[in-house]
Amino acid sequence: MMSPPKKDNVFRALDRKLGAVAEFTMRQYRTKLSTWVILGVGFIAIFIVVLFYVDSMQQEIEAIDNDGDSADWDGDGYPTGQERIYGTDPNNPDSHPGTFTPPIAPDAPEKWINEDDFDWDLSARGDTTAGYDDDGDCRLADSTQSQKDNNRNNVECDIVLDYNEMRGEWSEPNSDKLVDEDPDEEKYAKEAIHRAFLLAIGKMGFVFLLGIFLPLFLATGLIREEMDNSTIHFMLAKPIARRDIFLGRIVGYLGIVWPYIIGMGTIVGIISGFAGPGDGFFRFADLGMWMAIIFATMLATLVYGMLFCALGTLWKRGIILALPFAAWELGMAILSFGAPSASILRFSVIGWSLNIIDAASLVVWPNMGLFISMGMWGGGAYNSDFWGGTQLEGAAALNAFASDTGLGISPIATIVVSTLVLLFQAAVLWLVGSAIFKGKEIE
Amino acid sequence: MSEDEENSPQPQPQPLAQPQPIAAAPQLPIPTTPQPVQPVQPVQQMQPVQPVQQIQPVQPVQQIQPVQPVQQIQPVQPVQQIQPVQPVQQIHQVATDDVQMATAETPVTGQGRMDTAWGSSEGDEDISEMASIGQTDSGEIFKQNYEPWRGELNPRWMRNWAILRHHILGIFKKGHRPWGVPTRIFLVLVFFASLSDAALTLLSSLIGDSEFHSMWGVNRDNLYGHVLGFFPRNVMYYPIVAALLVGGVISEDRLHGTSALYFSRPINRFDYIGMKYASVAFIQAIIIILTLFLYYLTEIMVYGRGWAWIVDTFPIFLGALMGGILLIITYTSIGLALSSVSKGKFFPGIGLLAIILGTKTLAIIVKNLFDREILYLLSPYDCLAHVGQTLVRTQPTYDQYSWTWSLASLIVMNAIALYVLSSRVSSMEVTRE
Amino acid sequence: MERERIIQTQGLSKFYGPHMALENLNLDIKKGATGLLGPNGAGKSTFLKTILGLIQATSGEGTVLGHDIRTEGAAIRSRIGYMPEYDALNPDMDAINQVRYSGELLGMNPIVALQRAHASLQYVGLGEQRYREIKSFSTGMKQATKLACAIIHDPELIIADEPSNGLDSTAREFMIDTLINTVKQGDRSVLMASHLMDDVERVCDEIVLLHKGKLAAQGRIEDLKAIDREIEIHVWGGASKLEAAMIKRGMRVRREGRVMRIAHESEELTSEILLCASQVGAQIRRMHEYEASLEDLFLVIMENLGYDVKSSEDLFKHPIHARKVDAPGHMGGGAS
Amino acid sequence: MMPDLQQVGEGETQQWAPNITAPVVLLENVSKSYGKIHALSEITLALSGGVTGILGSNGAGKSTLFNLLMGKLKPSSGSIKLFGTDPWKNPAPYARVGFVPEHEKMHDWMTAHGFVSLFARLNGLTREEAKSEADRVLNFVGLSDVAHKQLGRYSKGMRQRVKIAHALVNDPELIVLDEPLQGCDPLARTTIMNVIRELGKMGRTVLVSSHILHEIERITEQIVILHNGRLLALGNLHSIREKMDNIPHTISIGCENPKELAKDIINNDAVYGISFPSGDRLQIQTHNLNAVHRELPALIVANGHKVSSIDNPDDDLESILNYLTGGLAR
Repeated sequence: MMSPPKKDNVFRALDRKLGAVAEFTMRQYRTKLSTWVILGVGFIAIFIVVLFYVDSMQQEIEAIDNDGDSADWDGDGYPTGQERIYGTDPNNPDSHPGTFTPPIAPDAPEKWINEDDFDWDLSARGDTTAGYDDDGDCRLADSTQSQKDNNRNNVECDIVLDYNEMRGEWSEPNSDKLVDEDPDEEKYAKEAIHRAFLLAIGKMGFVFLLGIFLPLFLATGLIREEMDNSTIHFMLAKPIARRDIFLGRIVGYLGIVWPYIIGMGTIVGIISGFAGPGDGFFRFADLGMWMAIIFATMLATLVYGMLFCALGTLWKRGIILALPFAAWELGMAILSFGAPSASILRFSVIGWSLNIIDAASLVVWPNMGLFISMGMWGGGAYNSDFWGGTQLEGAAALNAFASDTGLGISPIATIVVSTLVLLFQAAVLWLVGSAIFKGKEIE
Repeated sequence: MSEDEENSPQPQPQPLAQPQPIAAAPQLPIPTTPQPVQPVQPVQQMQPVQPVQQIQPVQPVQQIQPVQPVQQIQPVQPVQQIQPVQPVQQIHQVATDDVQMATAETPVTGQGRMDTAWGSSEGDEDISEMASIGQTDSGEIFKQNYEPWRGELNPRWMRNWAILRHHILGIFKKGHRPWGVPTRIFLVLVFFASLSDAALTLLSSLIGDSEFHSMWGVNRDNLYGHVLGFFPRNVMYYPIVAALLVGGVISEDRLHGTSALYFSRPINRFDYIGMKYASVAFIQAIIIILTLFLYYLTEIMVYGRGWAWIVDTFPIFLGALMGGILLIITYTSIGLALSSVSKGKFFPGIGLLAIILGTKTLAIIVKNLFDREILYLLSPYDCLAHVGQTLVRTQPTYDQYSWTWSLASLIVMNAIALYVLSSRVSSMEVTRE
Repeated sequence: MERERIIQTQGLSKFYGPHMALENLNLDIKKGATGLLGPNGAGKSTFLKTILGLIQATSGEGTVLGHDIRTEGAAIRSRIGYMPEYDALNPDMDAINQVRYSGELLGMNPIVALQRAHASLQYVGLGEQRYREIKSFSTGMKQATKLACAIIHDPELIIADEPSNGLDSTAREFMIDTLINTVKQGDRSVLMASHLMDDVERVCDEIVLLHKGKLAAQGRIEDLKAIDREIEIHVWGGASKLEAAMIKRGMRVRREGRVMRIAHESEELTSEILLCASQVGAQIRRMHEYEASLEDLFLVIMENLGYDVKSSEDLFKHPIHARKVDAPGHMGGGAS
Repeated sequence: MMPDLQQVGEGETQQWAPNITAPVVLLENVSKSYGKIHALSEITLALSGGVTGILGSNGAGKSTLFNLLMGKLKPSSGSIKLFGTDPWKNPAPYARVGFVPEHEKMHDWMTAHGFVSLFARLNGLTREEAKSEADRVLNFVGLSDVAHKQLGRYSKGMRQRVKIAHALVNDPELIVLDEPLQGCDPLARTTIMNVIRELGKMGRTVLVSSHILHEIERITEQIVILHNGRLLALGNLHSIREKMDNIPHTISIGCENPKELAKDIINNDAVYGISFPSGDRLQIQTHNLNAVHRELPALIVANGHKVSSIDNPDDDLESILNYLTGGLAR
């Protein structure tokens, strides 16, 4: 009376039990107010940061005359830098290039601000020299050889960059006097803030905040709430293995969380791509970073989802069990900024997830370390700012959020290894969680 | 429908219909002493003997009147008008006493003799009364006595007072709203911790060290600090106190259905919200405001401050008081709004902490990354601090921004919270569709 | 004797958007016990909420105990006792305190409320258990506590929503007895919504039957019942033969398993039944005049409204897909 | 690791080993205790086909029994077999089981149709099949016109009917109904009772529990009585009553002339007591109900008595339960 059942392909098969559980879970989330509250809070939190990022990108950063040569100390109308180039005495009002024949017109002081920007080959690694004296005040003809070569590397007017393999970082640049001493703050700061923002929002915003709190609030109750509401009875009385219920619930949860993360990442990525500094109208190079951030967050939500769902299954107050984990992961996240190679990080989830982002940042911005030390050096201490440092704006923030991968292997390998480890963690937690669920007596 | 269930006395037509008791099928346990006594007898659950003190003490005079009981003892007849008193069980009481007296001859304890003596000395009237009504139905057993009650119900303020009392007294003793034990312990701890500045003031007066006193005595910074400042209080104490308190206040009514208990009584939604709000705020006030008073009082007492000093410092004190009140109002509004949108007691508590601490964290990130201040607008705590600093006139943290923005932000937060609260409470159900 | 009316409505209607919950309801409920019946979703809850003054009727008016339901909701609610269908008790409180608090919420002062709480708990049979926490209570005890909460202020009208639902037979019996006692001895009115017709029949004299927000029937139970006389017999062995024999003798027989009902047409019916039984050798274990119950009444009314009882034929009318996939083939599953 | 693609409901701890001859439900010496509390002790039971009423007061162990059957609890000792397979950690047998839990909570946000089709899909149907199945069962329980309303807006009885619909969606062999009639209106109640009865007649195994003994009596005569976790009796309720021969049976006969009838009846050996509670009523005490009833019609007809009613007042579930549980399960 009935046609023989169609042969099941994978899709028809998935359309049944597992698919049904996953679809059910997604629809359940959609109808819950708390889901939207949590997702909305995440959205608002991320977007407040984005707002400030965009604002800071629009802001003018005041150009500082780091070496003080735009000032006209003697009041003859010629900035110090111009006088120095022409060999007149900057402190003598009677000595200025206007006395030359033909007289040389005085430069506008602005010309002597940010006039000696960085000229570093950022692909360098190991002992190398860089830098070019754009304004020519180092290469003055009347300077002696030793004046031109303070760092005694037998190259006039250069900067020695020394990469310390042991510590894995660049040591303080050893510069000849008056080389690259008046960098363009705005150019550096925007780039640095942009990078710092990407790293900060990727690591703290996405991987930590979204990656832990979304699972904490959404996944802990996946099984537990059903058990508490005793609605699980309906599902358990059907021919579906509890392991599959567990998996189906997680898949449904990911069906809500992953699109959310991808959407958020894409939107923030596009905004930052347009708003970010650079010559082009869009920073295509950063897309790699955003892919890494989204990918790392997806993996983090997967692993934490499994973990918190298992904890929720284990005990009625699973969220109490989950909170110490969240605290531990926060500690690990903070630790990873300072000591990315600490072996204790290998026992966390966030350590591996952040590794992916760090590795991606090294791929996208290959000379991150040099870039940071450039900003920390900031042109030498000739005209220190108010606090006595020469650090450029943004360098400290970038320094705080950037870190090495910590595995000691190439960035691509780091991404692969971290991904595999996270997937392995997820699989183990799935087995553990479904074993707990399977052995649970439910009244 | 199989129509052929034949003469088999078994009702089930299908072959496997009968349960098959397998090997170890149990013997039918036949009760050894069957008791075909009238089984449907709810009597034993009822206490026929009413404790004397339960009798309405309202108009005891009328109870002696022998006439009324006679017409009331008719057990079947529905009493037309409710009699002000209920002599029914009064009579009944006498009757049972009498029966007990007659049958209980065995006990020879002193107590028994006393009972007998008591019964005989005062029994004359009762027996005569019994006799007069006994003809109607002396053998009547009252399973249940419906006790009418003719008291007056107090007006609205009394009902509201009941809600308030129920919630506040629950902190101190059993029988009222059951607050969790951790909550109560934490409240006590915070109360004493909040008294630490009063204690240190006391200590400084005992030592007589003026430097010590300048650290802990009453001054602008310390008054501000008592309410809003100092690290453990602003992050740990008061937000957690608020979180613990608001947790289940409304959400548990929803969870347990006890909202029906309120709304099926003459309590309107406004009173319900208002009293819940007031009780939560009051408990917080005990901790924050009361300790502030005690602190101020300690200073006056132990240093013998005169009127001049009081007049000098009173504006500061008032400022701190206002700050505290603002704090209580804000935390309560936000917390109750969260409580009204959820069903458990964890979500509102964690949510309140997340709002207070989360906005702070977010603002710190923004400050570090972009060097912009948004705390004074975003975080409830920092808004309060900003306004509080202005009220107490201490050194403001956000001196480049006007405190009115913070105040406006506070008002917006409260308004949103109260709107959520009222709209959610007005949709709470009594019955279910 | 005209008894006083406690609930009256005229043209009461309530719409939720386009959905009509109550339509033009004219009710007249008198003092005493009244059953509020209706199939699931008939609008009983809406009706109860309306007369409690908790929701505003779209149109129409009504009074409860002389108070207008549109304006005097609070006054109504302080004179009635409402016993909700769902759990409405704080599981962490003692029964005595819960009941006392419910009295205080009405405006009783705490001392009086405590006395009344003792009395009402005693009355509902929880005298011994009143100091126990409610979470340790069984369903029956919870229901009793809810009733105690409702009667603490000795209301003139008790509205009980499904008071006996989910109770085992002991508790149910007691709940029904208590309600009867409240009406008979206490001279109070009870409006009882229930699906258990036996209980309604025992407690109530009158019923109101709602259907889709409209009044389907109202009146005394006895008056409403059809007087279709039948003899019901329970047969042990040889039921089919007996049935055949009786039909042969011209009796009208309805049969359900071992139970048969025969239309009571002649005075000699019982003798004829016994004669048939003796001929075919069937045992008649029971034989009595069958009295229509409230449940029959309900079904008849619903049948008149176009709803009937379904049978398994309706269930298996259409092909069933489930058979295809239900179990491994060797279990008889697989293809149907 | 892969999801159950074959839809055979493979066993997780043991292979699916069907045994067609095995009883549908088989419990052997099953005990279940929580700490000190013995919820069930030494239950042995085999059921195949037909409707069985599970009786017992609150706390008698009915819910524990159902939870054990549905694999939610692990028996402390003994073995449970559904279709010859242990259900603990093994969902395979549920392909042929429908279960109506007692709990009232449901997914309030779902529509009835969504709810039923979800569980049809969990039974291994595809989306389309599940939809048509859901239509079928919802139509049957009389909810098709409100099938797309949210469950949260349903009344208790409607929810109960949705639960029953969801249990019937896979056309189960074994149907377990825990308090199925709670909150249903008489129409639904009668429909559900009819269906239970008819499913039983079709050879399906149906387990029903209810607090309301009349309902059980209307559905089935085959009962299992649990009390304090023990099995007190099982089988046909009339047979059980007859086995309780230390409690005399009473037959109450209403007739015009009871004294005359008594004279005729006293000759029957099985009768050992006769009383006249009222002028038109005769009560016979006997140990052998069968023997008396076999003679009774002929005797009445032969002697021309006018009998208006015959009754066995203590041959009903309530009395049996009462006798067996010593008056505790009234």
